[in-house]
Parts: sequence; C-alpha cells; structure tokens
Amino acid sequence: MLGSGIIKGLAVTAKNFVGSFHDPERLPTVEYPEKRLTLPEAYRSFPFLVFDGENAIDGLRCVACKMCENECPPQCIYIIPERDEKGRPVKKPKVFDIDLSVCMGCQICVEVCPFDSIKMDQVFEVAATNRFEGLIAHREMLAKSNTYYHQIRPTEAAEVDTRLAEEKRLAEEKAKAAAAAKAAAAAKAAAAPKPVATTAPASATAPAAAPASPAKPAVAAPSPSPSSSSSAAAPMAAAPKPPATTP
Amino acid sequence: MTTLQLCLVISSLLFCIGLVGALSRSHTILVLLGIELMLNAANMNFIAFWRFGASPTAATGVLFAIFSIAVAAAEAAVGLALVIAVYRHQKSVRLEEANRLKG
Amino acid sequence: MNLILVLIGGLMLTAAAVAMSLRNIIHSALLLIGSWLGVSFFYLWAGAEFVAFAQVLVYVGAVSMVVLFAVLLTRRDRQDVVVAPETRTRAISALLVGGSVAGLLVSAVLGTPLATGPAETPTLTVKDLGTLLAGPQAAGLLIAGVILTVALLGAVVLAATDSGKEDAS
Amino acid sequence: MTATLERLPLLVRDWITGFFPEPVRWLVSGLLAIVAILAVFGLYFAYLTLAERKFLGRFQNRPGPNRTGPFGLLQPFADAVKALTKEDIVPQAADKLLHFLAPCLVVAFGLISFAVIPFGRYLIPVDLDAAVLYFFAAGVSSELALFMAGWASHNKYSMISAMRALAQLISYELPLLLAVVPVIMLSGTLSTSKIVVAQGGWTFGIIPHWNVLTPWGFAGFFIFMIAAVAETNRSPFDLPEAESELIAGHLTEYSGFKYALFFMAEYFGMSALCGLGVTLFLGGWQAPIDILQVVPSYVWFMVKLSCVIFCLMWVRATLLRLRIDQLTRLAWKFLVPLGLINLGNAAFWHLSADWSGPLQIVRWAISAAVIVIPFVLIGRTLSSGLAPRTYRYAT
Amino acid sequence: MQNEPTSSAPGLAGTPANSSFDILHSPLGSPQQGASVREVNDPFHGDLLEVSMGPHHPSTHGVFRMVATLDGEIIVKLKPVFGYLHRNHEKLGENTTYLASMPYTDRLDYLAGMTNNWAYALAVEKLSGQVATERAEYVRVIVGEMMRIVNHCCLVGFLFNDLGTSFTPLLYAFREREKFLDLFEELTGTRMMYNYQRFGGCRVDPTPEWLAKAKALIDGFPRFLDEYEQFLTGNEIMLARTQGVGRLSPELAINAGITGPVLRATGVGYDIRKVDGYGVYPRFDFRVPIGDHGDTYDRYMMRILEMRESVKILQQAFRDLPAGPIIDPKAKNRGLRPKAGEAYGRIEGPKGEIGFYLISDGSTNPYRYRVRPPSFINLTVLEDMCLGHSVADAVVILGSIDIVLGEVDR
Repeated sequence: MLGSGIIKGLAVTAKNFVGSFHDPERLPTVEYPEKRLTLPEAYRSFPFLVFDGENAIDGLRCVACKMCENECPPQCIYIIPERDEKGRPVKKPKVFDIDLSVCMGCQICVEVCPFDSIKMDQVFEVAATNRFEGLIAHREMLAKSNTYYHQIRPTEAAEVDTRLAEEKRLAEEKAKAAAAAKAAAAAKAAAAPKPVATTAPASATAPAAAPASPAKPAVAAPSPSPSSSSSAAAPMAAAPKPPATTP
Repeated sequence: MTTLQLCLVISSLLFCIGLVGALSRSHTILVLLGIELMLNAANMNFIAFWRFGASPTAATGVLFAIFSIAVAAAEAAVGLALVIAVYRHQKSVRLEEANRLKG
Repeated sequence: MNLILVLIGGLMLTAAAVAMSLRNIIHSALLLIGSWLGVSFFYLWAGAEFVAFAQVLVYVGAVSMVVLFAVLLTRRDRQDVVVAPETRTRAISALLVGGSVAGLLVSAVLGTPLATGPAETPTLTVKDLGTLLAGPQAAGLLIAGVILTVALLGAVVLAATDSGKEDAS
Repeated sequence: MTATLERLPLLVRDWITGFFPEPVRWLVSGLLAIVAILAVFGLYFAYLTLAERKFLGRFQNRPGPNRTGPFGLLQPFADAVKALTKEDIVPQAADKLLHFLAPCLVVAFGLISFAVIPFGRYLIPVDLDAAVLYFFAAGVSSELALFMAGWASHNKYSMISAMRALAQLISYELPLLLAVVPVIMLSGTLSTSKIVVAQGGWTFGIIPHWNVLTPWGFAGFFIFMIAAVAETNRSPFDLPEAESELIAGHLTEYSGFKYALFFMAEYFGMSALCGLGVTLFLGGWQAPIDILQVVPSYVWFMVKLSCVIFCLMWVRATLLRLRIDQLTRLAWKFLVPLGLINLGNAAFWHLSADWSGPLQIVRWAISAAVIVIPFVLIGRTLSSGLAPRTYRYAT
Repeated sequence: MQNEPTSSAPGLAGTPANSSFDILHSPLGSPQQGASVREVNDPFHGDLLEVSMGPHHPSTHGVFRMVATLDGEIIVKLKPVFGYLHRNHEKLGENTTYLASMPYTDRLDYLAGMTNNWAYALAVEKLSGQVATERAEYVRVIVGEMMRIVNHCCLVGFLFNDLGTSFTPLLYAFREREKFLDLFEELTGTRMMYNYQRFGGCRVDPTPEWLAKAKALIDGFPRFLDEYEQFLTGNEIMLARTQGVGRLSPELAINAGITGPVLRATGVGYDIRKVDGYGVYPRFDFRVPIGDHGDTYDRYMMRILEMRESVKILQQAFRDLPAGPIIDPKAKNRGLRPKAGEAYGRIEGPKGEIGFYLISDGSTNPYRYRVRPPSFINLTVLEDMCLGHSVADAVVILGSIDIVLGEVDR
C-alpha cells in the first residue's frame, strides 16, 4: 500500500530520535575541546625530531644525512648540515625545516631514517597566524624529547630504545676492539701537533652502523657546544645516544 | 457629490485606464490585463450600488460580483492559454503579428 | 469616511495607470496585482467581506499567477519582458478614446440623480450568501460552475503541447 | 482561578487600554494584539528554529547546537546578530526594487494570516465571518513574494525556483481548499472561532469531538497536512529551494537580514498553516480530556501546534524530495480526487448524523470504506511499476 | 518495465528562456561554450536555458561542472566540464621514486585510499617481480573489503542527500563509516590517507586486538544495513525518484569501458575479483550481484548488496587469516630499481576497475606512470544517462555514478 515505505522510514528515524537520548551508540558525538578521544598509538600527524638528554639541539639524533629530504614525496623537508669553523660538515643539522603546509604526513621520512631520529607526532591542533612563515616548523620547534616520544607511542618507543641500545652495545664492542688495536697509532698521533678531534674518531667511523651516512670524521669534539655525553661517546659513529635511560 | 457618485467616478476612471491600456498596448498579455481592469471596474459598480443603492438588502449586487469574479477567472485562464498557444505558433506575443487564423 | 475611499481609489487608480504605462511587463503585472488589492480594499470598505476575500483569492492568488506564468512562458530572453514602446499615434488615439469615455462616464455619473439607500452598512453574513447561492441563485451557481469547468478544460486543451512526446499529465 | 488564567491576556489588555482615553481604545487594543502576536510568534519562531535544529540533530544522532548559552538556548539570538551584521549583497543585475520588496512582503503576508487564528477561548485577533477565506486569501499572496524574489535575483537557479514555486502553489491550493471544505460544510460556518466551538464536547469525558477523529476528518487532516507542507515549501516538497538541485533556489542571491526574513517567513507560514490545521481538525484550543480544561485554552493551542510542527520536523528528517512532475502529479492525481471523494464522504456523514445504535457502526464503516478504498486504489495506480526489486547474482 | 524510456515531463514545458547573461565562463571551457543555446539541436520546441551547474554547486561532489541545456527542466544537452582539481598526479608519479608515489595514490580516490594503495602495490610488484606474503594478501583483502564498505556507505549517504533528504541517511551512514575509519586509524595511523601497502606486503601487521575489534564490527554491520534498508530502500518517493531514472544499456556500458557497480547494475556480471582472481580472492566464497535495469535504483542496490557480500568475504578472511610475516623480509621498497619493462596492476576498487600502468626504464622513477581511474571513465556516460531527465535527476544520476573528483581530475 502506498505509504508503507514512508511509515517504515519514519519508524527508523523515530527509533534513532529516541535512541539518541539513551543509547550512546546512537549519539556518537564527542564534544571536542572538552572531551577528547584517546588517540590510537599509531596515530600520526606531522614529523618531529627526537632528542636525547636535556638539551634539545645538542641531543638531536639527527645527523643531517638528508635521507628523509631525498625521500620525502612532497619535498617539504629542508636540511643544511652544521659545519665547523673549517667548513667541514658536522653530524648535526644546522637548519632542519619542515613546511607543514606541504607535508602530507605520509611518514615515509620515518621509514627511511636510519637513526630513528624523525618520528611522527600526534599533535593535530596546528595553527598559525601566518600561512607562509607560520607553518614552517624549524629545528627548535621540531625537537622533542625521547620522553615525549615515550608518552605518545610507548610500545614503539620502547622497541626503538632496545634496538638502539643493542646497536650501541655492538658499536662499543667494536670501538673497544678498534681502540685496543689502534692504541699505538693513537699515541703516535697524540704526539703530533694536531688539534683534538680528527684522529680517534677517524678510525671509529669506519665500522659505522649506518651505511649511507656520509662517513666523515669530526663528531663532536670541535663543535662549539660540546656536551659532556657527546664528547664522552665521541668514538661512537652511530650518533650520540645515551643508553635507554628513559623508559 | 454623494459617496455613491464618488464610487462610481472611481470605477469609471478605473474602467477608462483599463480601456486605454487595452487599446494602446500591443502586448497581448497587457491587453488582457487591461480587460481585467475593466471587469473589475464593473464589479466595483455592483458593490457600490449594493452598498449605497436603493435596496441594499437584496444582495443581488454581491451575488453578481461573485459570479463576475468567477467568470473573470475563467476568462483569464482561457485568454492566457490562448496567448501561449499563439506564442507557440508565432513565437511572438505582439498583437499585430497574430494576424493569421491558421498557424 | 470618504477620505478612506479617496485614498483607496487613489492607490488603485495610480497603480493601474502606472501599470498600464510601464514597459517592463513583470512590473506591470505586479503593479496590477496592487491595483486588484486596492479593489478588494474597496470591497472591504464597502462591507462586502466575502467578495473582498474572493477577489484576493481569485485575482492575487490565481489570475496573477497565470499571468506571470504566461509572461514567463512567452519570452525567449530576459529582455523580452521589456516591451517595445508603442507607436505614438496609437497611444494618442487610445488616450483620446479613453479620455472621452472617461469624460462621458463621469459627467453621466455626476449628472444623474441616483437614488441612495440607508447609510448604515447592510448586514450580509456568509451564511446569508450561502443560503442565497444554494437556494434562489442555485441556477446561477451551477452555470458559473459549468462555465469554469469548460473554461478550465478549454484552457488545458489550448495550452497543452501536441508534440506527443510528453506525458498527458 | 481557571477562569482568571483563561482571561489573563484579556485582563492585561484591558488594564493597558485603561490608561488611554475612550476614543482610541480600539486602536490601542488592536495594536496590542499585533504586538502580542509579533512578540509571541517572534519568540516562538526564534525557538522553533532552535528546536528544529536540535530535533533534526537528534533524529540524525547528533546533539544539535548546544554551545551558545545553556543547551544552546541563546543560539537564535546569536543567529540574529549574525544575520544583522552580515553584508547585504544585492547583485548588480538584480531588479533592485523587487529584490528589496520580496523579503518584506513575504514576512508581511506570512504574518497577516495570524489575524484569524483563535489562539484561545477569548484570544482571536479578528473574529471575521469569512475567516477561512481570509486566511487563504492572505496565504496565497506569499508565493507571489517568492516569485518576486526568484525573478528579481536575476539568477537562473532563482528563476527556475520561481517557476517551481508558482507551479507548486497552483497545484496545492486546490487540495488545501478541498480538505477544508468538509469542515466548513459540517460546521456550517467560515468563522474559525465557531469551527472550534463546534468541535467542543467529549464522549464519556475522554474522547473529544475533534474533526480528526472522524473518517472524513482524518482524511481531510491528512490531505490538509500534505498540502500544507507543500504550501510552506518544506521537505519533502521543498522544491523551490532544493538545495541539492537549485543551490538555494530563490534564496541564492539573498544574504544577511533579507535571508533571515525569508527564513522567518517560512516559519511564520508553517506556524500559521499548522495553526489553521489545529483549528480546523484538532479542536483548536479545546482540551483533549474534559478534566484537563483547567489548563488554559491558549496553552492547549500552543501544545497542539508544537506537536504538529514536531511531526513536520520528523517528516523533514526522514523523507526525500519529490521531483516537480511527481509533485504536481501527487496533487492532481492523488490529493484532488481524494479530496473530492472526501467531500462526498463528509456529506454522507452530515446526512447520517442521526443514525444511532448499531447504525453508528455502519456509519463509521461506510465512511471509512469510502475513504480507504479510493486511497488504496489511487495509491496503487500512482505507484504502479514502482516496487523494491530482487536481484540475481553472476555465476 | 523493461526498456521504455520514462517520460518525466514536468508541468513546465518550455519554461524560462535562455538568459542573455552568461554567469559563468569556465577557464577551461571551449570558446563556443557561452555561445547561443539556440544552436543546440532542439528535439522538442520552445526555448532553451543553459545552466552551468558547478563547479560551486552543492551536489556536484566537488569541483565538477555540468553545463546543462534545459528545455523547461528537461535536459536536452549536458556537457561535463572537469579538471578543476587537476594536480598533475601522473607527472608527479614519473618524477618520484616508486615508494614515494604510494602516499600520492591515497589522494586519488580519497574516499577509498586503501584500494588505490593496493592497485599500485600490485602494479609495482608485477613490475619488480616481488610477491606479497600470504598474510599480507589476507590483510589486503580485509582492509580492501572494509574500504569497499566505507566507500559504499559514503556513496549511499551522498546519493540520498542528492535525492533531497536533510542529511539523515548520510549521517547514519557516516556514523558507521566512522567506526571503520577508527579501525583504519588504529592500524595505519590516519583515517583516510593510509599509505599502508608496500611492495611485498603491508606496512604494519594488525594486532590480534585489532582483528578482534574489526571482526566484531563486521559481525554487527549487517544489522546496520538492515535498518538502513528499512529506512529508505522501500520508500515510495525513493522508488519514484530512482527507478527508471538514468538508464544505462549494457552495450553502451561495455563500449564506454564502464566498470564496477555501474556496469554490474546494467546486468553485466564483470568483477575483477572473479575475472582476475588476484590475491587470495579465489579462496573466498562470494557472489557478484547484478541488476537488470541499469537505472539509479539498481546502482544503489548494487552497493547495498556488495556491502553484504563484503561482509561475507571479511568473515571468511578473519577465519582463515594465516600467521607469518606481514611483509617479505627481502622486499625492496626504498631505492627500488625494477628492470626495464612494463606492468599493469588492477583490482576491483569500490568504484570499478582501478589500475596503474607503469613502464620502467631501470631507474628509480617510473618512465611512464598512468592511472586508470574508474570514476573518470564511468563519468563519460553521464550525458547519455541524463538526457531526457530533469535537473533534479541529473544530480541524482551523478551521485549514483559515485565520482570522486580527486580521481577524475588527478
């Protein structure tokens, strides 16, 4: 009979109307600024740079290898490596910019990063008053601590830390072996009137864990802001990371 | 001038405006509208005579006006249907161009 | 009392006169609707409530719609609603005829001693009207109904397209 | 106490008019009625928009506006401020006078219909003898304003919308009137107040004598409400402003306060027509049960009006839009024949008024059959060839 | 009932004439576009009105434009204009590495990113001779069929919106869609731009909890479908608005290269899941619904029935999901340099056959990268379906084709 379909439809809307008052299934709205959904761990928004320790800039894991810059599909990453006073590259980014208006959050940079230094953030409330300058995230804005990384992605961060600790252990073993083997050479080099940096690390970089890292000498010793941890770990090639202290 | 006369004067003027419109315009719809105005003027007379005439209780004026309005509606419908039919053949609504009986 | 009548009449006549002299036919039609409203105000003023509302219903509600429809259906272009000015001879002759008729009518109205009835508004309820229409005037009502039906059918036949491609509805 | 409450609006009016000298009291009381209608229905309109949005939200599993004030109660005022502060854009090619006039007229025509609706036992702004006729005369004019809006905007979508508005008006005026005629016939008057009075009384004190509770009255109410929805251009008959087809139809070129006026007119028109429906079929201000007469009549009227409007919102939340040819077909091939049959049905009801005892049941059965059988038959032809289908599967 | 053309002549024959003003000049339109409409071959009579629907029209599903020539409200000519969302997708694909194209494919049909990913991964796997792991194939089926449900939810919702509902069916459909998007977010990290497939497998392995949640959701989904069908499938207005509207003949559909539900609604049982049997689809028991009329209603029902079939496939996939690595440990994604050659990978996307054609010259970038977008090709028959129907039907027909402008314009 004409109208039966309409009446059925009216019944469905009526059911939803009544249901919206008592059934949370039929009123799924979350009133956003006051209430928030918990983000799943995998959620990703824009990249950020992980640093270890206290000092954001010095603790950056990034070695400015430009891997992400090359792989980034929309090419929104811009890196200039740090150079020491002699113009030789230091394993630090001097400039690390991400244009958030271009970035599409594909996380390919995360996948290609050999140093676990770039990770995806979960901050989705990104706003700026200037749509050109304001949306370019600089090194200082991008640097976030490993603790923060643990907060947003506990399991993934724990995995990363274990892996890094393992790599570090292997690297230390290798470095020890290398140091023992080259003790004499080191002593000889110390006698020569050379500045501090180049010698010991030069030998240590050879067995670097990262194949694509532009294996150049000079880690941290001559850099203008030598932090205690990095100078201590100078022989390590795989970037200055302390052992997993923060889980 | 009595009220009745005033009513009649107004209605005659309305009638003449309709007449001038119907005579002077060449757009068929406007001509029809002019005729409608003339009909309205006549209706006004019925009401005026009913209201101020000699025997208002008869209500003939009102009844006549009602019938006249009904007929006017019919007239408008047929007239405008004619206009549309003519337009469909002639692609024009000017009276001068609607001068053939066969489309 | 008469002041109101003069006001209504002025409104009605101005609207009608302007409507008849405008070139934009849509404006003409809308102004004429104003004029018809004026006529219905006159009926209201005269105490013929029912006729007044019937006037609005039929003229403003129906005739005007049909007119507007006809205007829209008979134009190829938006500019078509602005009709060309009439020839001068035609306008002048129409004005002459209209003026002379007006003179004739007005002088006749003013010159004739018309019998006037009582001053108070005659009471005519809708019920009275209904009784009249259903009783003594039933024949008239029936004839009016027949005329309306025939006119409606005729209008449909005239305006219907004969292309055969379209649904009869 | 009840009597005082019932007469409260009148007492207030008399108190206020008492401050004025005798010769102008009629003017003051008329103005007061206008002000009261404007204030009450202005506020009613404001909260109707909020209620519509909230209810629609609930129908759609979302909470609706709830940020402006507690429960979003200040939302209408925020909307008003927004509408007033927005730029009023008039297209350069528009017919500027008509473009301006259309929203004013549409609200004016929407408002004058309220004059003859009895809001309560003693609350009727103008008790006209030909009130129903007046109502329709006032109502038809509003489509004219829609046409003006569509024409003046000088926009193709608006133009198509204007044509649709005209076609819709012409089609649905007839069923609307046909649905009303049986009521007039049986109550023997065109006066809305007398029609309400005629529906007074209760059987056993609980079954009211409303028109809707008779077969012809139910059918009439059904036809009336369908036609009323179409007259007020609401979903599923919102063709003139079909959002998905004509953007906003005649409203496309309107902005700011003029747009708000159209919006207001839509709600006024809806309230007025539903008010008439309540008056004619749902017993107007009459209480549903005898003992509930302690509640003042105007409260009952507003409650009934709100219920009817809620049903319209419900329909809006559910149904989809008809096409223009289906719309006219529904009017001419379904509602008009049904309305005519219903007229005969009402005549039968009138003639069989003195049947009693078992004949009463026969009367009901005949009357119901007279309306149900044509409904089924006409409905079947109307929906012929349309049915859910079964599907096969590729192997 | 079979093939009679529905005459839907409205009461307004030969309505408003063409306006002398031309509101919209498309930057992409041909010069004669704004020319007088009287040139149009006029099969009926009367005056024609040219209406430019879009690109800023509420129901063109994005920046699509239809230049419709109307006789009254009947369409006598309709010219689709697109390209407003052109983003150089194919050229971008030729200038980036194979892996870097993957996130771009999400943006083609942004309502069904996962199937785009899959088709692209399939093409590159063919080109480079890699094979996805067994578990990955199952996971691909799971996410792909979930994507189909998500896409069809969107489609029916928007279709009803085009039909003139006040958003209610759309919001009901979106309510369910959100649940799937939540799952996708949990798995891949985003709700729509997944970047999930990799050459040789998938990026992330779904956890057992995720699988359990997904299974629960799928098991409850038919209940929603039942309610949804009760809501509007039998609605008389819905039937009147869609049955017999926008008929497409199977011959024309085949000649125009139409695929997907639009093709199947015409009665052609062509489904690449069955024809190619890619991935592990041959292992599942499912049916391919086909329609008999090829009208809008059939196209709508195809989607509903396909959702039901998807549920079946998903239940089987959850049951049979094998253990193992999600991605081939030897899979090469970054720095991939396939041998010179060509490959075409296609799958049955929600909208039809989505395919990627790649030519490699041995370098890191494809030499030629070409997308076969289903909704673009399905759009080619728009005019044929719309002729003789009214404006109101045109938007419905457009809605029933299911286009996404990201894919049409690329």
